[in-house]
Amino acid sequence: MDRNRNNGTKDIRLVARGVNRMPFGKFLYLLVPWLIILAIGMYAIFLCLAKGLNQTNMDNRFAFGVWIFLDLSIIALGAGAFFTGFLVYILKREELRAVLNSAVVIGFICYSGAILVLMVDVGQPLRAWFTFWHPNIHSMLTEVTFCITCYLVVLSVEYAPIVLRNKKLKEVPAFLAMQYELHRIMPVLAGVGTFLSFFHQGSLGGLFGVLQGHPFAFREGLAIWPTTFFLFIISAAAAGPSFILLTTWIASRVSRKRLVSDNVFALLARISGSLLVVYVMLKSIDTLTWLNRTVPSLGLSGIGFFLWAPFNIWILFAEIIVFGLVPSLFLLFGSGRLRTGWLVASSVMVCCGIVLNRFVMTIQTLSLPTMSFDRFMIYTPSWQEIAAFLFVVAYGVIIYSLSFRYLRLFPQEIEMKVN
Amino acid sequence: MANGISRRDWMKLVGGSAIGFMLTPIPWKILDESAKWTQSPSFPYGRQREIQIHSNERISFSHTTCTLCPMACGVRVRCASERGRGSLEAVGITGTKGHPISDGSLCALGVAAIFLRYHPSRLHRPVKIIGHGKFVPVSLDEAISDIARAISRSSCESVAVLDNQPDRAISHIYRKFVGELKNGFYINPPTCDGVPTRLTDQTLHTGDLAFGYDVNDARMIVSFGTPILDGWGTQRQFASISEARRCGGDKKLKLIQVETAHSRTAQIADEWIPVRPGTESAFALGMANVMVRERLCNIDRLRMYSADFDNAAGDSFMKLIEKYPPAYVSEKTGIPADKLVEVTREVARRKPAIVMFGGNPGSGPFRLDEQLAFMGLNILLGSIGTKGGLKPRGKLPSPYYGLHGSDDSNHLASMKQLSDIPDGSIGVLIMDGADSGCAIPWETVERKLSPAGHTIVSLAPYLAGNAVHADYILPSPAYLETADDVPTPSSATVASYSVVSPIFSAPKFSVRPNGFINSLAEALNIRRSSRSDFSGMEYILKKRVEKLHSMAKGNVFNAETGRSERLSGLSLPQFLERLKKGGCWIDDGPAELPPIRYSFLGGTHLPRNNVPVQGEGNNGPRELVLLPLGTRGVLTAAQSNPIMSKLYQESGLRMSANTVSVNPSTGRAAGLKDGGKARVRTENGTAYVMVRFDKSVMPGIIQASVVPLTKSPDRAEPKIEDSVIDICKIDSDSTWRITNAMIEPA
Amino acid sequence: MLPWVYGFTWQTGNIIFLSIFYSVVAVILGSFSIAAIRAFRDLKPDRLDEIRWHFDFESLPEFAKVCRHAFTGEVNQRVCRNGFDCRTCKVHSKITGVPRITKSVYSEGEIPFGLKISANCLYHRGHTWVRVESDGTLTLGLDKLAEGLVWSQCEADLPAVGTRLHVNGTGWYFRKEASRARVLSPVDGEVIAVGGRKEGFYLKVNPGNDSDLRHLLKGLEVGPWMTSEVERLEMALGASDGAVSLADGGVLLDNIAANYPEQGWEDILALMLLES
Amino acid sequence: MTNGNQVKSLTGKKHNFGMVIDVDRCTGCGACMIACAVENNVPPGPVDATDRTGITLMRVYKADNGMDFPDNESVFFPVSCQQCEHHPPCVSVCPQNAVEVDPATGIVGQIPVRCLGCRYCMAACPYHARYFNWWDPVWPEGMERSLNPDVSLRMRGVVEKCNFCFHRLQAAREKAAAEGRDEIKEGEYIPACVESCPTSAMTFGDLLDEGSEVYRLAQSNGSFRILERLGTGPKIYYFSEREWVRNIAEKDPASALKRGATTD
Amino acid sequence: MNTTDAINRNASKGTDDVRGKTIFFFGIVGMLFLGWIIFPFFIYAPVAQPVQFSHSTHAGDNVGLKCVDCHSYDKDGRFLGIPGTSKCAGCHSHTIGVSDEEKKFVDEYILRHKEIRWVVYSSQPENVYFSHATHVKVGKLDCETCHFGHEFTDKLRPARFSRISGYSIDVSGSTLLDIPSTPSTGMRMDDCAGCHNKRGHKESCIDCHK
Repeated sequence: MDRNRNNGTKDIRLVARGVNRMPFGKFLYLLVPWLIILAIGMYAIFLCLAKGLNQTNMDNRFAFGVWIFLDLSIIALGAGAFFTGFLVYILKREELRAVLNSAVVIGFICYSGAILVLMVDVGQPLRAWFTFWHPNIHSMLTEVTFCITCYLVVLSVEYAPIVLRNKKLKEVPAFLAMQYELHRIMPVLAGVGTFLSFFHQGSLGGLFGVLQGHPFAFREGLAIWPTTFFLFIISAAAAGPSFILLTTWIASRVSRKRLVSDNVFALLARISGSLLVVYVMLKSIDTLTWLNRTVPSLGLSGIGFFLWAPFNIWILFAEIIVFGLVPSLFLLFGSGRLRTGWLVASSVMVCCGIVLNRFVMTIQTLSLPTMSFDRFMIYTPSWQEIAAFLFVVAYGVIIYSLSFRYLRLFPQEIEMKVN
Repeated sequence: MANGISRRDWMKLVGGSAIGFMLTPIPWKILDESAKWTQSPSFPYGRQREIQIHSNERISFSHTTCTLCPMACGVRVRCASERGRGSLEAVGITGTKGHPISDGSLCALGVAAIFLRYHPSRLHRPVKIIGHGKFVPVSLDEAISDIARAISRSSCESVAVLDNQPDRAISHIYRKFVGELKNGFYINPPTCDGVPTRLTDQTLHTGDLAFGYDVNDARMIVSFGTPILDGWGTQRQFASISEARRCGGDKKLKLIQVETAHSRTAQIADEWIPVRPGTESAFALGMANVMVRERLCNIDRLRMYSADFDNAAGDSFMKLIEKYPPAYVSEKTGIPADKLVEVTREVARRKPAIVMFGGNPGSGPFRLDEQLAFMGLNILLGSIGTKGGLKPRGKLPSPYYGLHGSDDSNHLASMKQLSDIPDGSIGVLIMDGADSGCAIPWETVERKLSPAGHTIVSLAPYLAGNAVHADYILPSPAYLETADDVPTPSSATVASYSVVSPIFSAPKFSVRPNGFINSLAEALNIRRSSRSDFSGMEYILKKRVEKLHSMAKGNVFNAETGRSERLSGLSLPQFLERLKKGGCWIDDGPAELPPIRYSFLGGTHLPRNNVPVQGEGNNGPRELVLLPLGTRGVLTAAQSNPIMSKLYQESGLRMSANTVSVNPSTGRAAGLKDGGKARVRTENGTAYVMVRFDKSVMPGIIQASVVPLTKSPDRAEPKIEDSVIDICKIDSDSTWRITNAMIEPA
Repeated sequence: MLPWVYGFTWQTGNIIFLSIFYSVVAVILGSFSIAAIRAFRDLKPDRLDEIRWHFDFESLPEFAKVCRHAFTGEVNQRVCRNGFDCRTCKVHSKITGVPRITKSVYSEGEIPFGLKISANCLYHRGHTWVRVESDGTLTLGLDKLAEGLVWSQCEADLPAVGTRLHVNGTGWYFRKEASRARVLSPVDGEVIAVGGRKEGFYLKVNPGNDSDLRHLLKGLEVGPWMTSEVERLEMALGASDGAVSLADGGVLLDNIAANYPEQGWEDILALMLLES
Repeated sequence: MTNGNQVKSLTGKKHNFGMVIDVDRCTGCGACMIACAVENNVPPGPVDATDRTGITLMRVYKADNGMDFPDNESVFFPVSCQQCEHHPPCVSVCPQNAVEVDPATGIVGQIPVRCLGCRYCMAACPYHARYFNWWDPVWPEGMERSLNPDVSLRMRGVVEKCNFCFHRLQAAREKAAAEGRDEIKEGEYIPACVESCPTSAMTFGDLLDEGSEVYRLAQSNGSFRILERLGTGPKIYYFSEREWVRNIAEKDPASALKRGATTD
Repeated sequence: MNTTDAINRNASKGTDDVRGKTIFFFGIVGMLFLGWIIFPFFIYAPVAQPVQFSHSTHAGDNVGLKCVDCHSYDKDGRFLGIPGTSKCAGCHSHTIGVSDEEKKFVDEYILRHKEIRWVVYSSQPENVYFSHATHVKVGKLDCETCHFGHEFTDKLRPARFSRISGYSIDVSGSTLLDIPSTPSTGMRMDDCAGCHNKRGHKESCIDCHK
C-alpha cells in the first residue's frame, strides 16, 4: 500500500519537500544503463589520454573530428542558460524563473561536458593552460577558451546555490547563508554570463568563419568578426530556449509530472521562434552574399561546394528551410495555439537545425578539397570517439537526473500538482 | 564532544589546508613541471629515452660509395660521435658533390640508407631456417661444414653462386671458387639498366664488350617500358635526361614511352604510346617497317654490313618486318597506324636517337626475340657506337688477371644467366647479399633447383627478399660496414671504378663473403696453396687497384676536395687513398668500337619468323592481363626500410604492396569498388590486393605494384600472402612479361 | 597574460583583450567574494533565521501564500509578497483602514474539520497561536492542526529562558530520532518561561514595550485560512489511496503521524510548519 | 607580432627565404620526402598509419590533366609548408602563439613544445601542410641512434610542419660566427629536400636578393603559386612551361564534378 | 539533547570558536611549511658527480688554464662542451698526486680509457638550441655572463634535476609564477630573454627552440 508518496525512497532526507520522486531503487535502475555508458566512455577517454589520439579516427585532414562538431553543438544547445538568465535577471521576464534552474543545470552540463571533451581532444592536455599564459588574442580559439572557462566558472557559481538549497545541505548554516548571498549577486553573474556567452558563441562561429584557406567556411567580416560570429550568437540564442523546452518536456514525461505551466512553454516557443526567424533571414542573406560575392572573389563558384556527394545541395536546403524556416514559423505562430506536442516537435527540429549547421561548418568544411589535386574525404569516428561523446551525454543525463531528484529545478512543480 | 576531534574540526583543518595549499608553490610548480614533462624526452613513459638528441656532438663526414644497387653513387655520410658514448653513428647522408657518376644526388633509397644498419629484419647471427619463417641460430663453423657436406654430396647436381652485382672483386672470388668446382655455375640476373651483353654479342658480335647508353647527347629516346624517369641509370644520366628534356630548341630531348602500363615514366614522358600487352616488339617492328619503307635509314649501308638484313634466301630482317605493316601493327597494338608512322618519322628525324627496352624492376626483361626487334631498331637508327647512341665501354681489370687475360682467367667460371641453367640442376645455391635493384621472382630460381634436395645459402644481412627462401643465412656486413668495390654501372658508356671502405666496423657476428668462401674452400679442400686468393678483401681490392693504376689512364675524383686529377699523376698509395675515401676512377671515354657486322636476327639463336603477340585471343570475358610494376630496389631490404613508409604508406606517392590500379570501367565490370579489396587469380596462384581505380590505366589491365609486403617487419613470418610477383607466369626463359589473370572482389 | 611573462606585448589589441578578461575575472571573483564575506557575516542566529525564513517563504507555492485579506474576501486573489509580515505591508495597512466586508463562511468559534479555533487567540501562519495575557506577556502554543501532526513520542528543544525570539524566526524544534521540525516564532520577545510536554508545549514571552501583533490572523481570517491549510495538508499527504483522508470532514486523527515513518512525516510536518 | 622592418636580426641582414620548384623536372621520385623525414627525425609511420595520418613534412602530390586513358598526363607537386608571407592562416589561429613568422627570415616557425595540439592550424591550412603526431615517435630498435642531433623530436600530440630546415640555417650561422662572419654565404644554407633533389627541380634562396637564382625564377614567366588567390602569399613558387599545369594551381577542385563526373 | 544541553552548547560556543580558528590556521600554516620548506627538497633530486673536479685549481694561478683551453669548439663552430678524458690525459696521463680524487680519476678513467659521464648542470632541454659560438664570438659574451662563479668553484655541487620533468634546476628554474627575480643561474629561458631584451635583440621562438 503506497501510504507515502515517497515510500521506498531511502534517500528521502535529500529529496525536496512537497514533491514526489520515484523510489530510489527504480531511480538507480533507470540510471544503470547510463552508468554503463559512463564507464565505457571513461575507458575510451583513458585510452585517448594514455595512448594518444591515434585511438580516434581523426587524421591530418580531419584534424577536427566529431568531437569539435559535437562540442559546438552542445555549446549552442547550452545557450539556454545564458539566455534564460539574461531574460530573467536583465529583462525581468519572471515567468521564465520556472525553468531558470533547469536551464542553469543544462548549461553547466553542456559547458563542463564540452570542456571535458576538449581536454581529451587536444594532443597535450597538460599544456592547456598555455593558452592563458601565452594567449594569442588574434585567435578565435583564444577567445573561446577564455570565455568558456570563465563562463563555466559563472555557471558553477550559478549552480552552487541550487545545490546548496538541497534540503539536507541547507541545514548547514554556512551553506544557507552562502546560497542566499549568491542568489543576491545573481543578476551580476547573469550579466557577465551574457557577455561571455555572446563572445564565445560568436567566436565559435568565427572559428571557421575566419579560415581564409577554406572558402566554404570563410565569411567576410563585420568589424573584426566574420558574419558567422553573429549568426552563431543568434542561432545559439534561438536554439537555447528550444532545447530548454525540449528538456523540460522530456523531464516532465520521464517523471510523469507537470513541471511548468503551459504558458512557459508558449513563451519559450515564442522567444525561440522569433529569434529563429531573424536567424533564418540573416543566414539566407549571408548565404547569398557568400555565394555571389565572397566565393566568386576567391575565384570559385559557390555551387561547386555542393556537388560533392553525399553533401549535395540538400544539406543547404535542409539547414535553412527544413530545420530553419519551418520550425521557426511553427514556434512563432503556433505558440499560443498549437498543442505542446507540436512545439516540442518544432523544438526538436530547431535543435537538429543547429546541429546540422555546426556539422556543415566543421565536418563538411574539412571534407571539401581546397587544392585542385586534393581529394574529397569523409571520415568515420572510431568507437572511442563515439564513446567519449556518449560519456558526456551520460554524464549530462546523470547530473540532470540527480539534480532533478535532489534539487528544486522546477519551482512550479508543487503548484502544478494543484491544477 | 568537546574532547576529541570532531568532523567539524576535520573540515576546518581541510579548509585551512586547502587555502594554505593554494598559497604554496606546490600546485603551480606541479602544473608547470608537468607541462615541462610533456616537453621532455621522458614523455610520456616517465623514463628518459635511451638515446637523447644531443647538440654537443662532434660531427664528422666520411665519403664512400653506395652499394645498394650497381649505380655507384658517391655518398657523404654525416657521423656524430658523442663524448662518453664513444661510438660513431651515421646521422645523415647526402650525395658527394661533383661525383663523376652521381653528382651529389641520391635516390630515395640512398637517402634513407643510414637506417639500414638498424633495419628490423637484420639478422644478428648466422641462422638456419627450419620452416616457414622460423629459424634457429647456428654457428658459422657448423653452417660451413653443413654446406660443404651438401656440396660434396651433390656430385650430380651443380653448385651455383647467384651474384646480383657482377664484376666486383668479390664476384671474381665467387667465379674463381665455382671455377674450381666440378660443376659450378656463376649466375648473374639480367641487367635492369644496360644493354644485355649477350644481345650485343648476338647482334654486333662484340663478345663481352659491354654497351651503355650515351643519353647525354641523345635528342630522342624511345623507351619500351624502361623506367627512364623512375630509377633507371646513374644519377648523372638521370639528371642529364631531366636537364635535356627541359632544354628548348634543338637540344631538347624527347622521350617517347611505349608501354602498356601507365608507369611513372609513362605518366610524365613527352609522349605515351599505350600499346596492348605484349605488343611492344610488334610496335618496334612496325617502326622498322616504316623506316625501311620510307627510306628513313641507310639501307645500302645496312645491306653491306649485315648478312641477314635483306637476304633473298632464308630468313632476313626485311622479311620479318614486311609482316608488320602499319595497319597490321595498329591492329595488334591498338595504336593508330598514323601515329606509328608519325612517331617513326619523328624518331628518324630527331637523331641521335636511342631505343631502350625493358628494365622495370618489377616486370623484368623482355624475351630475347623481342630484344632483337628493339636492337634492330637501334641499328636502323644508326645508333650503334655513335654519339648519343649505344657506346661500348672499357673493361675493368680483374684482381686475378689483367685486361688481356692470363692463365688465371681459365679458372674463373663463366658468367651465366638463370635461363642458361638447366631446370632442376642446382644442388647448392649461394646467394650473394648485394642487391641488384630488380626483382628476381623466386620461381625463376626455384625451378633451377634440384628436386632431389638442395641447400640454399644467403649472404644477405637481412631476412628480406629472396633470403627468406634460404636454408642458411650467414649475415654479411650491412650497408656502410662492408668492404667492397663498385664497377662500372651497366648503363654507363664510360668505365668507372670505386672502392667501398667501411665507415663503421662490422659487428662481430657478421660473415664476410670472402671469408665464407675461403672457409668453404678450406672445408672442401680446394687449392690450399692459393688460400690467400680467396681471403682478405683488402688484399684483393688492392690487387685490382694496382692493375687499374697500371693502366695509367682516366681521372680520379677526390671526394674530399670535389676535384678530379689525372690518374697518371698519382702514385699507387695516393690512388688507393683517394678511392678508399669515397673517390672514383673514371675512364677517359668510351671504348673503341671494333669493326662490327650486324646480325638482326641474332647470331646463334634462330629467330622466330614471327614475334608472337601475346595477351590477346585467349582473353575470356573476365580474363585480364596482370602487369607487375616496381621501382628500384624492389623486394630488398633497402626498399622495405621502415622510413620508406613515407612513400608507400603515409602518402599516396607510391602504391603500397599488392595494390592494383585498374581502369574504372574494367573495375566496375569485375564488380570491384575503388579502395576495396580483391582477389587476383592466375594459373600460379592467388594474391589478395587493394584496388584503386585509375582512369588513366588501360582498360583490361591490372597494373600491380610490386613492393615488399610491409606487415610485420620485425620477424620472419610464414608467408601467408602471396605477393603479386609470386603469381606471375614465369616463362621458360625466366621472363614474366605477361600473365593472364582474373580479378574478383574479396 | 602578465606583463612579465615571456611573449607579452603592449599591443592595443592585447591590452583591450586582457583588460576585458581581467575585468570579467574581477567581476566574477569580486561578486563571489562579496557573497562569501556577506555569508560569513550572516552566520549569526538571528540573521540566519531571517535568511531561512526568506528562503522558506520564497519556496512556498503560490497557493500557500494567499493574503489574509483574500480569505476574508477583502481582496480578490492576492498572494503575499511580504513574508507574511503584515506589519510592514502597505496593502494591509490600506485594507485595515476601510470597513470590512466579510464573505467568510465560518463564524467565529466554528470548527472546520473538528479543529477548534479559540476566539481569544491570534494565529500565526506557522500554526501557532498567541494569547495576550493580562500581564502583557504572551503565551505561545501550537494550534490544533499542528498538534495533531506532531509526532506523539517526540522531544522538543525549547529555548532557554532569556532567549530572544523574532517573528518568523525559530521558536523551538520538535525532534524524534533523526527527524526534526521547526516551529516558527509568531512574535518578537524574550522567553520568560517554557512549558514541556505535560504542559502542552508553550512558551511565555515578554514582548517588551512595543509589541506589535498586527501580522497575526484573527477573527474571520482564521477559519478560511485553516480550511486552506487542511487542503494543503491533504495535498501533501497525497490524494491517492491513503488511509488518511480528510475530505469527509471528519475529526482529524490525533495520531496521524503515527501512521507514517518519521522520515516521510518530517517532510509533511515541515511543510505545514512553513519550512521547505 | 613584431614588425619586420624594425627587426634587428641576430645576424644583421633580413632575408626572405623561398623556393621555386620546377614541376616539369619533378619525376615524383620521393627523394625529397625521404630526405626530409631523415633530416628532421620524422619517425616511420606505425603499422596502422595511412596517408591521412602519416607525417610527411614534404609531400609529393600527383595531379593530372583530368583526362581519361590514353590522354592522361600527370605532374607532381611537392608540397611542404608554403611559408605564407601575408597573414599566414595558421599563425593568427594558434591560441597560444606556438606559430609565428620569423621576421628575420620569413620562415613560419612552429614550436612543438608550445603546441597544445588543438589542431586549429591544421584546419586553417589550405595546403594540408601541417601534420599531427598521432603516435609517439618510435623507431625500430637501435634506429634512433641515427637521428639527426640538430633536430629535437616532436612528442605525441603536437603539430609539426616544414620550417625550411631551420637548424641548417642555425648551423650555417654558427659556422659563420665561428669564422668571424656576421652573415652566412649564399649556398651555405639549403633545406634537405632541395639538397636531395636528383633533378635539381628545387631552387632555394633569398627572395629579397635580386641577384639570386630563386628570385629570377620566381619572377619568371612560368612561375606560379598554389592557391595564390587566397592572398596568403606563399613563398614556395612552382614553375612550369605547360599552361595546363599552371592552371592546376588555381583550378576549382569541383571543376571535374561540374563536367558531370562522379565522385568516387 | 535537552534544554540544559542547549544552554551548555551556547556556553561552550566561545571556546569552540577559538578552537576552530586555531585548527583552521594550523591547516594553513602546516601547508605553507610543507609547500615552501619541504616541497622544494622533494621535487628536485640531487645527482652527484662521478668524479670531483676543482675549477678554481685549474683556472687558478698555479695551473692558469682559460675556459676555452678545455671547453673548445669544433671547426664548424660547434661547442664541444666538457672535454673528453683524452684532453685531461694531456696532464694527468698518470697520477700527479694532488688529491685522492685525482688518483681515482686516473685509475678508473684515464688508465681504462673510459669517458666520464659528467652530470651537466647547464644541460639544456632537447628542444633548446643554443650556440656558444654566436654568443661568445659574435655577441662577445664572457663565459661568466651565464656560468658566473663556476670558474671559482672548488667542488662540484650535486646537480639537481626535477623529478617530474627531469630538467636541471639551473636551466628550468625554480621561480614561482615567473615573477622576475634576480637571475639565479643565468641559463633559464627568462635569463636568455631578459638579456636579449636588454640588448635589443628581437628573436623568434624558432631561434632558440627546435
